[in-house]
Amino acid sequence: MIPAAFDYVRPADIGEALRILKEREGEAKVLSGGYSLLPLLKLRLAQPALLVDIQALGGLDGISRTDDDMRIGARATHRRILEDDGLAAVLPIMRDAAGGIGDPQIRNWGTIGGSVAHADPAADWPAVLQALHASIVLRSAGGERVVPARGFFIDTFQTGIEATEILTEIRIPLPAPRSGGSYQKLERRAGDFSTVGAAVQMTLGGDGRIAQLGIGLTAVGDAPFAATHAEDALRGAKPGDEMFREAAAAASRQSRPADDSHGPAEYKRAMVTEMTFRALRAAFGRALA
Amino acid sequence: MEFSGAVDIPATRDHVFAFVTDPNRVGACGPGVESIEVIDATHFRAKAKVGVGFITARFVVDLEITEQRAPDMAIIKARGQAPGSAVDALGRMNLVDGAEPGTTTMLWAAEVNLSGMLASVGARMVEGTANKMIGQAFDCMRAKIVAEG
Amino acid sequence: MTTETEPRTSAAIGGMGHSVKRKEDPRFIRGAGEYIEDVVLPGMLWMDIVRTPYAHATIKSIDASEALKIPGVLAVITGADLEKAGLHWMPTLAGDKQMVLPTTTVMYQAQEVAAVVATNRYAAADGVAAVFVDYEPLPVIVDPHKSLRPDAFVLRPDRGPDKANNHIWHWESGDKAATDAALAAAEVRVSEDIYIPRIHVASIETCGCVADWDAVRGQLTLHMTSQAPHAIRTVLALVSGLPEQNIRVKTHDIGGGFGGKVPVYPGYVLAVVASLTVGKPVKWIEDRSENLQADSFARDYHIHAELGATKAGKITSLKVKTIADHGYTDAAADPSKFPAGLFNVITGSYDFPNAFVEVDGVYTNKPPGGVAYRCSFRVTEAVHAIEQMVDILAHDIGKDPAQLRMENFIQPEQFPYKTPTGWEYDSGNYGVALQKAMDMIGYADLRKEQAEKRARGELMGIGISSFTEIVGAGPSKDFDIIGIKMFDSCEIRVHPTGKVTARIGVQSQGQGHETTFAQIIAEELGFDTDTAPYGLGTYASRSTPVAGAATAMASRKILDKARKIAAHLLECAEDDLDWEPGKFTVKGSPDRFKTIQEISFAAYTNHPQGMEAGLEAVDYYDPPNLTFPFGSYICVVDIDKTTGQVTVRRFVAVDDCGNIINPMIVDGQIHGGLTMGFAPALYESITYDELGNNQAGTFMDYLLPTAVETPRWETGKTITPSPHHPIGAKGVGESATVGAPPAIVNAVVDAMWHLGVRKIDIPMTPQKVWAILHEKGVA
Amino acid sequence: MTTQHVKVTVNGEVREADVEPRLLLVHLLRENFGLTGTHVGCDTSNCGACTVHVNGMSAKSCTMLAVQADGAEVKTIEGMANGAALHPLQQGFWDQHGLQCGFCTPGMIMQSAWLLEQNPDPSEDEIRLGISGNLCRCTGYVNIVKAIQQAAGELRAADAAPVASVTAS
Repeated sequence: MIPAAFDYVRPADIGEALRILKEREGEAKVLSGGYSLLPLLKLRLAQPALLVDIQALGGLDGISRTDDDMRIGARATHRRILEDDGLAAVLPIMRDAAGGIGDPQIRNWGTIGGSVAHADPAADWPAVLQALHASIVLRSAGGERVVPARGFFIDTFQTGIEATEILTEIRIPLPAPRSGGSYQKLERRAGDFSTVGAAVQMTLGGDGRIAQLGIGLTAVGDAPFAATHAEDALRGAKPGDEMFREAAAAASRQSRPADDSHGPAEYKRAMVTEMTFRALRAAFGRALA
Repeated sequence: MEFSGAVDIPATRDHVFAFVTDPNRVGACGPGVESIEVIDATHFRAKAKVGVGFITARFVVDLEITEQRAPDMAIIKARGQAPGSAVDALGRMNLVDGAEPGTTTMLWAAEVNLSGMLASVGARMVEGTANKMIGQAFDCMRAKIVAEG
Repeated sequence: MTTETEPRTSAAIGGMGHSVKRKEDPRFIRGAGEYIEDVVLPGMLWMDIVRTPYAHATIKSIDASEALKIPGVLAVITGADLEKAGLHWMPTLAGDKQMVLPTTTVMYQAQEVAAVVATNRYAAADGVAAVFVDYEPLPVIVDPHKSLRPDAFVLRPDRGPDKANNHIWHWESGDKAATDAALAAAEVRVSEDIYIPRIHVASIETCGCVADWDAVRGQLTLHMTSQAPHAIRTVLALVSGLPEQNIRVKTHDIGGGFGGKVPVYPGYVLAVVASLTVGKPVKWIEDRSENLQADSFARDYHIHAELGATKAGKITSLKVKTIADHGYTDAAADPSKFPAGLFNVITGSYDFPNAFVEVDGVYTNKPPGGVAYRCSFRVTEAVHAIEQMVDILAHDIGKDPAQLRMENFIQPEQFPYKTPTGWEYDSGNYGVALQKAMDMIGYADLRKEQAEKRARGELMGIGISSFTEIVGAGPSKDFDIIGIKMFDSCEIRVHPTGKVTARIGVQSQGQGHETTFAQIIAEELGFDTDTAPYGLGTYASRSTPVAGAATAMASRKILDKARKIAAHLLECAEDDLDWEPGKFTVKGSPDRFKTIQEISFAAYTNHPQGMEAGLEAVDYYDPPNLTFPFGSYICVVDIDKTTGQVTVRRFVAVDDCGNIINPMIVDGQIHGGLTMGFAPALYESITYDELGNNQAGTFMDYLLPTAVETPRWETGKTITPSPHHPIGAKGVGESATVGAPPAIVNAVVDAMWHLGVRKIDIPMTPQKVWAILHEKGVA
Repeated sequence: MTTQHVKVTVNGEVREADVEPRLLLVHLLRENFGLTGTHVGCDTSNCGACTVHVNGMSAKSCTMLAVQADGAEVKTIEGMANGAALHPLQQGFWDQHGLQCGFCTPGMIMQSAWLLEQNPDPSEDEIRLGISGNLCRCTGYVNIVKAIQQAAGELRAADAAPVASVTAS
């Protein structure tokens, strides 16, 4: 499999990259790790005229903490996220998700920004960012804008990124005390895309009830989405298996899976229930710990 | 894959029928259509760039109105070919008077078959995408007919 | 029968029974193997192939004008071009015919439609994308049952008015009347439909070749990755009209074959045509999607089996009716007299008098089927059926499946044993192998654990498979492929310095022939060797049973002559000499001896008067019978009720492949075979939608197991030498692929039997298992 | 067609080529540089036969462009042995019969080498997860795991040995 021809540039700084994107608006495609994009280029399902490789752009691959949030550079690889103990201590869900993506080589090179911008409905990060109420930082020649992850994923392979923008950072609000999260992924085999993935981030209030909650689902809609019905059912509720089961069923009802080689829609809906239940339980366990 | 639906259009059946059987007018509503070539009254060839997000394929689409009865119904056959992939569609459209005088309800049904590479590797995104494209096409037709007045 | 043997030779000689490290490995571990894609010839061009998106369509026109404008694109070859030279059809090994390129109609998705020749692979790929083919789609048949209906359209009108339907052949074996009578009289009858889907060998190296036509010498050299270079040469000669001696087929290192590199694919012929057309070497390497969509497939057997037995569990009869889906042409590589291969070995390891098997081959709009997947000629399909049927019978009458097998096995004293479908099993000792497997896995304790778990609502299952394989095709009275007898040969030449060259007729695809054939010679003669190929190819695990025997027999001819020379050198009678690997010693005088090296030198310098100089021999081995390796496998699975996921917790494999040449290599073959049995049981299958689109055209959907899922295989051996084989060996490369799937299926069914589940077809995907559990109200 | 100049340090040696931007790294290595030990098995980054190290990280060279590797250090199977002395992983694969057809072996060895750099004493589970991006069709992985375990032991022993004795050997 051979890609169709394209041009390639590797700008040295973000200003240059943004200038090129502006000049070649609509023809240029940002290249990060390449593990999502290259298979599509080789299948000739994508034929951009120009690839803008952002590997030389400095300062985009760090993981840092501010008073309010965790900031993950768009070029942070899955492996870097997997191995960051500080991040895992605050947001163990990030380690859950990073460890399940692809295989070691893919984790070495694939980046969170690349995956988020690519917006494959079966990719794991988008659902996790729904659960975490994360924000996405987009830079253009005109400046920077910060958009919520909820609403960012418009459709299959479509996001709110403009053709002249580069995704530079993911921001995740620091969880309050008594918080926990979990990502539960069902795959057919190691390294496979998710059949279903469920991301849950939960914060318990002083009364032991669920104070804050986010649930994101992978691979059961045209785009990853937040299971808002389940969230509504649980917010303010007393956590427990029965409640979790009900909420998981609500998540399942809200999902819109398609039949494919991972299974028929009926199976996937049942798996949404199961994976969401597991994630709720695990998140609750972590919130208590 | 089978799709169907109904669209209410604030125009007469004659007007709607004339629009949807005129390639130069309806053509622009085809998903990703870049050019239309009219071969004869019932045969057209379109070039279209179809896809989702940045995933696209360029198709050469041959269209044929295989049956028509103005201003009630028409059947259109389409065959699109791209390297390694092909799409075949059979669309049937029935026009009935709408609830309001001077309006039309278009009842449509389409059978879409995808062959080749897209069907093999793209199955998980095809149905949703096709559904959306069809929806967009009808929205477009409605808007254009309204705009024509 | 024994369970272990002491090597007869020293470790320094490294004959049979030694785990000699492989001679071929140093090049592989350094990245210095030479696979087909590594072959680069001066001036070499690249070919890429235009393929149809439609599974069945008329070609209205092909427009190559845009492709020819692309820099680097030199030629586009279509079916019309081939038709002018009569090259558009070629014979298959099964006596059917296959298109090289279609002239009017494409028959399956991804079939070759045109070939683009260019100066490099990137330009060739661009050329492929620029060829515009105008198709008119036709109706598609993917279901062989529909294909057999009287109102079905005829897929292959080219076969003429006499064969105006989609039925290819009918084949049967056994006594129908006696079987019907026995079934009618049976106290217990069990019947099931068992489907074995299409699967693909998917060796990690895809197929490809470099065709090199030398117009000056009139010589065609085809470099390729093929298990059967000689069959390829014959087909090329038939298609091209070139005399066979002007065609040289050169194989290189083969990156896995498993049967998928036996057939002649259109791409090979196209590369040859391209080289003839442009006068330069042309390379064609298929990509993975082409490999998964267009190469020949295995299995696709729709089996209906019925078993009769007494209430006590004594099997009395078996009747099997099967539809074999061969795609649009029968391109199977079975021996010509066996269109359904050795499928009638389906009576398995059991002693009962009545059996009848029939198989019907059918055309559909799919690529050619019927090639092996690491299995001898449909034996996997047979074992899959009988081993499941035996388990179902056991469950139905409430008897432990191990016990039922023990009570029905052919007993050791019954060998040679004539089966009701005509095979003569040379040897076997099935009960001992099963008992060993049960002991290794702790069978009784597992059954206890299962009962406890079941009481708690957990799903755990234990599955057994006690298979009999049949390998070593074969005796030339029965076995040929397009007329070529399936004997194999070995030519051994001992050089004056005591170095040995052996030329054998089989092609290694990773089994370590360079090593094991050297070991046979070491065993027989006491020295190390190098080998090079000549013969019909490796399929059906026939290397050791046939070429290995030839090697031993040629060695023995050499030994006979060596003895004469030794007697001459030691000035004694031949009868006064004792042989041990490596030297002849005068009886009673341990200090009077000649080493094989000394004898080798003398063979050229000091041989007896009147004896021809040199030390060499050729043997064409025509086996008197096949060999019948066997084994018993036990598998333990746990099923996650909520997701339908099956986990193989343990898997014990006890194999009996007779005398073992290299234990390390044998274990490696078994591990690999088990994994290729595990894969289709749980993961792999090629399915088609109703338009004939292949739904598993990349490794994203055709799921080869990784190291994570693959069970940690536990292996054991029993040794029952083949009585008619010169070294008592049988062949082992495929046994595990044959034996493993039913053990896994039986374990999964065993886990769910109490819920009313009688059977489940492979692959047992989570969604399939979940759907069953859901239907039973458990998930 | 436009070409771009790339300069890559392969197995310690600086190599240069003018390439189309779409050229895959694996083709640069195999066809421009003649390093055919790196193989292509699947095209969709599933099989790992094309695994090499780029800047010390294991990568699938069929899913990377040559131009992306411009300026990088690349290590391939051809760079693993030190003259006649095999790398412990190469020795391990040979000793433990960790290969049959040998086609996946270079990628498998390169991925294992990266794994052992990250984790010198992996458990069997960690080894199996560590090579989950590399498919083998022949061996059933049992002997591959053993080969990696053998090499891990050898590499640890070499690390633990006093420096003097290493240089003396």
